[in-house]
Amino acid sequence: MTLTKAGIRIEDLHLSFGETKVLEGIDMVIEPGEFFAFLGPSGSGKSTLLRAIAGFGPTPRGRILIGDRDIAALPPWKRNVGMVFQSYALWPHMSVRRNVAFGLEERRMPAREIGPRVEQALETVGLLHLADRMPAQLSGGQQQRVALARTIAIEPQVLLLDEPLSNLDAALRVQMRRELLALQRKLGLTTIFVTHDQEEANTTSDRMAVLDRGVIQQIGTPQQLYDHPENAFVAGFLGTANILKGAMQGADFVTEAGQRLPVAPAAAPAAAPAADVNRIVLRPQNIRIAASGGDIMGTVAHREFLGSQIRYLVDTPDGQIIVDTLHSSGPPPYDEGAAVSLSIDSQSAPLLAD
Amino acid sequence: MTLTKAGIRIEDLHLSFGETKVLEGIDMVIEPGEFFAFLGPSGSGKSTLLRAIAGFGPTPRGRILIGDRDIAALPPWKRNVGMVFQSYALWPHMSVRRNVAFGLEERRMPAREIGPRVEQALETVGLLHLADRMPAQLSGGQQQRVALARTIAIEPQVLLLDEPLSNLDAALRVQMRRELLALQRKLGLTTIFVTHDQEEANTTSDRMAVLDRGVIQQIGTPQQLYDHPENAFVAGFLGTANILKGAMQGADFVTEAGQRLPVAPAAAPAAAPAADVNRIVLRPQNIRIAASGGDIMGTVAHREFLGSQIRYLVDTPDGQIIVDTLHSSGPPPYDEGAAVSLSIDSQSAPLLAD
Amino acid sequence: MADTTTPSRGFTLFPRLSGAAVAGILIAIFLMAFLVLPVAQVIYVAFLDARTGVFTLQNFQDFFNTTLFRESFANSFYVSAMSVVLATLIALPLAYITTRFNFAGTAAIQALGIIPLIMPPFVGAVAMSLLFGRNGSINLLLNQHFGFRIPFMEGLNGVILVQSIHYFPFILINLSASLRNIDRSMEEAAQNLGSHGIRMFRRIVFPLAMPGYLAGAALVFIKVFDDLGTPLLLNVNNMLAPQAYLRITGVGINDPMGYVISFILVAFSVFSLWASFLFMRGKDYATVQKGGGGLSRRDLKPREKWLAWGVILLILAMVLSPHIGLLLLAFGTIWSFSPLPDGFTLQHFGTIFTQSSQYVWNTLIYAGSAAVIDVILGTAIAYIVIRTGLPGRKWLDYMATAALAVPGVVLGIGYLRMFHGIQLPFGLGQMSSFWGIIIVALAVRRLPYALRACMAALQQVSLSLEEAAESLGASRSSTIRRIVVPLMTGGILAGFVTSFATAAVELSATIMLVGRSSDAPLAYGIYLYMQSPAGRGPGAALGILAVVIVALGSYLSQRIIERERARQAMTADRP
Amino acid sequence: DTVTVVTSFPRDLTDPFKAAFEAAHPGTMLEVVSRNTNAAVSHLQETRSANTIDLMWASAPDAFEVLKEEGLLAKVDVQSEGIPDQIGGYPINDPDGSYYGFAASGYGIMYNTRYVQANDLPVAEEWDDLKRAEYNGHVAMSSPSRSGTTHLTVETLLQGEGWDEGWATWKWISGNMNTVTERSFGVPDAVNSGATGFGIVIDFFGLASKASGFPVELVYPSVTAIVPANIGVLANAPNEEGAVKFVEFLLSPEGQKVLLNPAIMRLPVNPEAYADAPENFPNPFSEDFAPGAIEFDVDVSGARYTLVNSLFDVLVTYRMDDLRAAVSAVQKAEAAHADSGNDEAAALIAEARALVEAMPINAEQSLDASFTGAFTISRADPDTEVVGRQAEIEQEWDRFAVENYRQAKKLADQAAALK
Ligand SMILES: Nc1ncnc2c1ncn2[C@@H]1O[C@H](COP(=O)(O)OP(=O)(O)OP(=O)(O)O)[C@@H](O)[C@H]1O
Ligand SMILES: Nc1ncnc2c1ncn2[C@@H]1O[C@H](COP(=O)(O)OP(=O)(O)OP(=O)(O)O)[C@@H](O)[C@H]1O
Ligand SMILES: [Mg+2]
Ligand SMILES: [Mg+2]
Repeated sequence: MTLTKAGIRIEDLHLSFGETKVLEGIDMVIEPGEFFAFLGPSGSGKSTLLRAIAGFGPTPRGRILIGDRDIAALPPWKRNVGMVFQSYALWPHMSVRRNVAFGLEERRMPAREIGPRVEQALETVGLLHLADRMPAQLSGGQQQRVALARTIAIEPQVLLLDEPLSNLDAALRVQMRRELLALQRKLGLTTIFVTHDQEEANTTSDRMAVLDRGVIQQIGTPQQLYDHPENAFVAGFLGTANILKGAMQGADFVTEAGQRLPVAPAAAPAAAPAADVNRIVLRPQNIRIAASGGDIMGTVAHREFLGSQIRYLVDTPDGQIIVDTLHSSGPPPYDEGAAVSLSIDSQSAPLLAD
Repeated sequence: MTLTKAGIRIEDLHLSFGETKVLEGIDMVIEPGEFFAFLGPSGSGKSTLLRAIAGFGPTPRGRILIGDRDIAALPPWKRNVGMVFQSYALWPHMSVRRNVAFGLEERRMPAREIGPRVEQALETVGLLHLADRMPAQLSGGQQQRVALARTIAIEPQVLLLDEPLSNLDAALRVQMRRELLALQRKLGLTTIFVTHDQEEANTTSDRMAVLDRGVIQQIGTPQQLYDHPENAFVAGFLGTANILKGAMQGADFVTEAGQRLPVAPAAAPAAAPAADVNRIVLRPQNIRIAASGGDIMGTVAHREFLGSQIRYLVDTPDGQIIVDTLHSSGPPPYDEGAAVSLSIDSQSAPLLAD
Repeated sequence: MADTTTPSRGFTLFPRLSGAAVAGILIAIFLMAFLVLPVAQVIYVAFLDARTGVFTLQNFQDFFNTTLFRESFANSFYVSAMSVVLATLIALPLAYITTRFNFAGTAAIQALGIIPLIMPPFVGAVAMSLLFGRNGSINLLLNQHFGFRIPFMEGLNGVILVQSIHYFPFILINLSASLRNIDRSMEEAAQNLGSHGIRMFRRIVFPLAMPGYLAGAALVFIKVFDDLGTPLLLNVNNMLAPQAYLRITGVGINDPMGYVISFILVAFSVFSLWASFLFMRGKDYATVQKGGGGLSRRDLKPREKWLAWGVILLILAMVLSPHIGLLLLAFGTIWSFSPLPDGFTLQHFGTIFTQSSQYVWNTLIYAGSAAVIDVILGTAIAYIVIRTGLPGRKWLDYMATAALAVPGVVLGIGYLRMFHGIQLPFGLGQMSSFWGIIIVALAVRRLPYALRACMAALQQVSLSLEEAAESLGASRSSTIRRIVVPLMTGGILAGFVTSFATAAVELSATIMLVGRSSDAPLAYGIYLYMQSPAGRGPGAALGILAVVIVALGSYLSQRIIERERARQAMTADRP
Repeated sequence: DTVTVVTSFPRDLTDPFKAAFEAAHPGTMLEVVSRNTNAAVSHLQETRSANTIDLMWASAPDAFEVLKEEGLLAKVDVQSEGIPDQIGGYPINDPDGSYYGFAASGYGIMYNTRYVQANDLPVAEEWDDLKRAEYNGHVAMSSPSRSGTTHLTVETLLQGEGWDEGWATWKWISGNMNTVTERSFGVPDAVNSGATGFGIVIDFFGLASKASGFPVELVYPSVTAIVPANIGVLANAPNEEGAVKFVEFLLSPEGQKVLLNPAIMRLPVNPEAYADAPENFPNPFSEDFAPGAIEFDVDVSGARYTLVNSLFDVLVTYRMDDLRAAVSAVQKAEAAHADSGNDEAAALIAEARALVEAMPINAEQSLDASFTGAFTISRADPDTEVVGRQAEIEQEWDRFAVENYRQAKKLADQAAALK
């Protein structure tokens, strides 16, 4: 197998299940060796798009190129794309080891090479000790890891992962994510990753595409998307966001309740004139909460313990604003009902136009 | 159905699959109306324990009481515990609506009451518009929500959820989590929730149990566990933790590299004498990073963008230390390789003894 | 993988065909050559004016104008429908108890459940009438002690009784295979929502096993509709299939109505099949998808255990009674107008022992090879129909299933017409008298059985398991071989067992084709004995031999299914 | 050197002959292929292009007629001595020499002694006895269209009693039947197992059953058909010489003696063979055997062969239930008015009887070539114009039968209801 890095180009892809349109005009270019993520809410078409690349599901309209080759007409097994299924799809009649060896055997790899490769793949997902179990004897997360091992074992040219870590705990997820990244870098695999977890997308992917209802909302690096969302959907989907309505007045953004927030000129979307700007995105961690002395007064409506952070929902004249503060040991400083004052770091807050 | 709140008491529960011991001496009391979480790594026995409560899997040794009734000998359908399966287990031959109506029909509810109840449950999970689809026509996340709706529709005395939100995106997860909590509070359901996501566990559960390899490591409120972990496993599992080795010298903890960290007396585990303390848990967000002026010097080995936070891995004499800082828009201040200085807020850092 | 050139768009003599298309075409050719054409060669006279030989539909008009035929049609339909009902009542409890509970002797019960299919011709009828006939053991005893008789075997109800006892294994086998394929969590979810027992079975388990049930029920329906042996042996003439047979086989008779009826039988069978397709359309019953395994089995409480045994023994006693009769016949001396034979003897077995080893071997070879061909074709057709988009793929299924409606004689005569005079190479002689043609005939006649089982099995395998293999680089053929077929094992074995068991006692087509007595199978031997009064005992003994051989075969297959299932399932589920 | 014979005879018959023949002709093997008569004929018809069989050996004369018509039988020269031309009025050999009779069988009534005893029935000795009401539900026979020998029995009665009376007899007998079997062997099976009391069977079934130990007896009614069982050499026989050898062996005194084997029990066609016969063995050449035997007209029988079969099936076999209902109604009415002297009832009964006995066609029509042609397509004379189609005619008859039986039952019920 020649392991030339191959990019993926998708042009004007449309796909529907009978009457239901699921993908509508997808265009994207994924660079060779890139680690790319599809992010989007449940039912937005992520799995469908991924499956179309792998060659499953209804035949789409449009083009899919891997390298220079239009693969739209190829059967799945000629595409050399490895895929981890959202439903694992382990073969119940084969042991873990035989599940993982399958792809290698199909590639006519000599038996003596298969053994070590399988063990190595199982090692990577931390399941070597369960190699001789049947799938039905594994926990959900273990099954998911076998599905992952099965696919990475074949070191495909393109790796497609459909929520491969959704059933793993944080520590294991972080570890697996690192392993995956290392493997990807080592082999130069072009990888697409479907996830609903933005932290996962942020930490692993070079770039990502945000989908909603079968349409791409924005493509870019995680930080680009976080810092410069092009619309409210992206802003809200990538991390918690307070989106306040208002309008520009000179260099300031004035909220509906009259609060004046100074903003940087770069914050406005490139395409939209200042006059169209009508919303500002405030990230919870960029708002400071204090007993008094801030810009906006409010009362704590609700408090949540998130682990490393404490989240306050504060009722203000501009609506409920979410504020995150770092958690140090001990009881959090403000109780529900406490009067607080918020100071807002709006200098770099993104602005949105419709 | 009489909706008396019912507590759950588990006494010395052992369970094995043939030779494989999966649960070893589980003891716990879950209060009536409590929202309880099982947290633990993949394969730790969470699902197995949950299934044992619901009456599935091999017969365990030990006692399980709901209210005052020992249910260990009852068949599943007499237990009146609702369960959401990790694999959804939707019935492929029934539409979404009929899947949800099933439990109510089994309870011989009059047909005219079933309709509204089903719609309400589907409304709760935001899938009313897909009520007449078949399960095969739904995305993974949508299937998971149907499974949830199916169980909450019957308003069981005890609700068991096996990773019910693992396939949902953050926004939906937060929303579903709130709905679930509201429902739980409204009905006073005793709820057990299996998750590998500690944020989920933190924000929803009243108390939680951390499992590892079939043994309960610690039980307590989320903040108790976060702030006063009883062992390194719990400390590490609940959020990222830097665990530095060392020993107490008077009121200070001295790391192996000689760094002296002042600690509060309450930080040491209640049971262990100060002499046994040998590790300190430093939370990444409680360490401040600056160009200079801190306690510990180091260099940035790696940087990750987490969305609302930026995570630095800093090499120091005491090993690699993870530091989280809040992210505001713009490029992060320290690049990989930069020399930095860390100041540690060790006042409330938990101490561990073996 | 290196030479992945793009397909050239230039001129090609042969269009590029996928493997499935090639297989489809080969199967179509096979069915054409060994089913459609031979049968067409015989029944085309249905469309001819009997005297002038020109094409006409007059015969069909005559058919519909004839009261007797309309009555026969209604009778056949009634008998088929009622047989399905009765067969279901017999098969359901057996399938349910043996697949859902930890039950000692499950494999044995499942194997016993197939025995009714192995009803050797003629002897079975004698045994049945000795037990259930108007002056059979039961009625003699009833009459003696209570002064009344039960007309078990009289009229259409007799046909229904005998047919459902004979064919219920189709439902039992297919339903059991289907039940074993249901993911455990399906049923756990239902129990968790408060459902259990019969209700859960009706609402969750049974619908999920629907592909298997329907496969079996369709087989029973079509088979009973098309069956001529049982009504003829019970001397019921006013049903369609016996009418066709009587009109086709009379010596020197040249009545086109027989062929008209045959044609209508074929058309109606295809129609019924199509109706069952319509019923199944759009229903995705695949539940094996996450790597979870098999239906869970529950232990029975002591009281339930007694109940279950009671039900099972009652059913077994009923369905095995013909074979009990057969056994008495084989060991009995004279049995005439008395509840039991006058005496017992081993002599009949002695008689056959010296002569029958040839028959046994031939039977094993013929029925075994035919069943192997059937499961291969069945799997291939099932795959093509369910998983590919080949145009006209459903017709493979219709064609194969139409074989149910073709009377054995018609096929036999068709083969003689098609293949006689074709000289085979390697000194194998005439094609029509070559023993291989018997295998082909048996395979074609039993293909519907294997096909239905394979279809049901494939319907239950989730597509994502195949997709996973393909994404790992397994080609279609490799996916089929390594993933699809192993996951279908239960269904394939079910198909094998039914095909094998029924082929082992088939007579009507083989009696036309046996060229030498050294090529003859068991059923033929039984036929020979049963032509004379003195042969009744030895005939029954040979019948017993056939039953034992086939039962052993199916017991072994059962064991394999059970072992396979246990291997996949959770280890701790078993005691 | 192998002689291949296709036969419908059971092993019990073929095995002794095979052994005797091979002993008499060392080096010659007899290969026996067993098929029922229908299958054997179809097989020979279909494989005529490359025949592999030397001999056809079976009972039913009609099967040989079919083969002869189609040119499938060879005319060979067979040397035999001491065999008369006729037996019981029926010619033993085909006049054209296409096939030879080698044994004879008579038709008789076979009954199960236990059955008769248990049901307290008298033994029926004549066909007419079987018409009596006491035998209702106790009789079985096979359909003439299924069994050539049964056909001869039916035809014998039609010739002996005349068309209308003959049919009337058959209908009254059939009204007493509990079954009309599809296989001719089904009848002895039913009697042997006690499913039915009386069976109309070819004699060797009864004789062999009795010889095998079953509690059965056979009686010959005074009007009986004596039917030869035949053997014929096939056209293009691969081993014609061997075939002729076997036929000659069969007709030779040694061969004829084999027929007396208790499992075979067929009547030799060579009168001398009876010298060695066991006591009470029926001898068709003796004076007192079947004194009422008629002069059987083979031509009449042949001309309406299929028509008679079809008529029997339509009027009797397929309408068994209707016929039985009508017949038992008449029997009940007659019993009710046995000596009541009620004229009205007598008239109704007579009318009912006439309806049951009515035939859709008369003897003349049964021999009209333009009519019978509808039933015998392959053997029809191309010059005769044929009227109607078989299906059409049968539908007509069916309507006739159903209506008459229904009406007869109604009248009989009315009669029975009268005081
Ligand atoms: N077979 C089908 N028939 C009709 N609609 C379907 C079918 N399969 C999927 N859909 C619909 O297509 C849409 C996209 O589905 P897809 O599985 O791609 O979602 P997804 O983005 O992967 O969601 P998730 O995160 O929940 O897995 C959904 O609204 C789903 O209901
Ligand atoms: N049928 C079985 N036979 C043997 N071992 C089993 C069986 N089922 C589960 N196990 C083992 O039991 C252990 C606990 O499984 P369980 O499903 O409870 O894990 P879990 O905590 O739910 O993990 P996850 O988060 O991955 O779902 C695992 O190590 C698993 O491999
Ligand atoms: Mg998805
Ligand atoms: Mg689990």
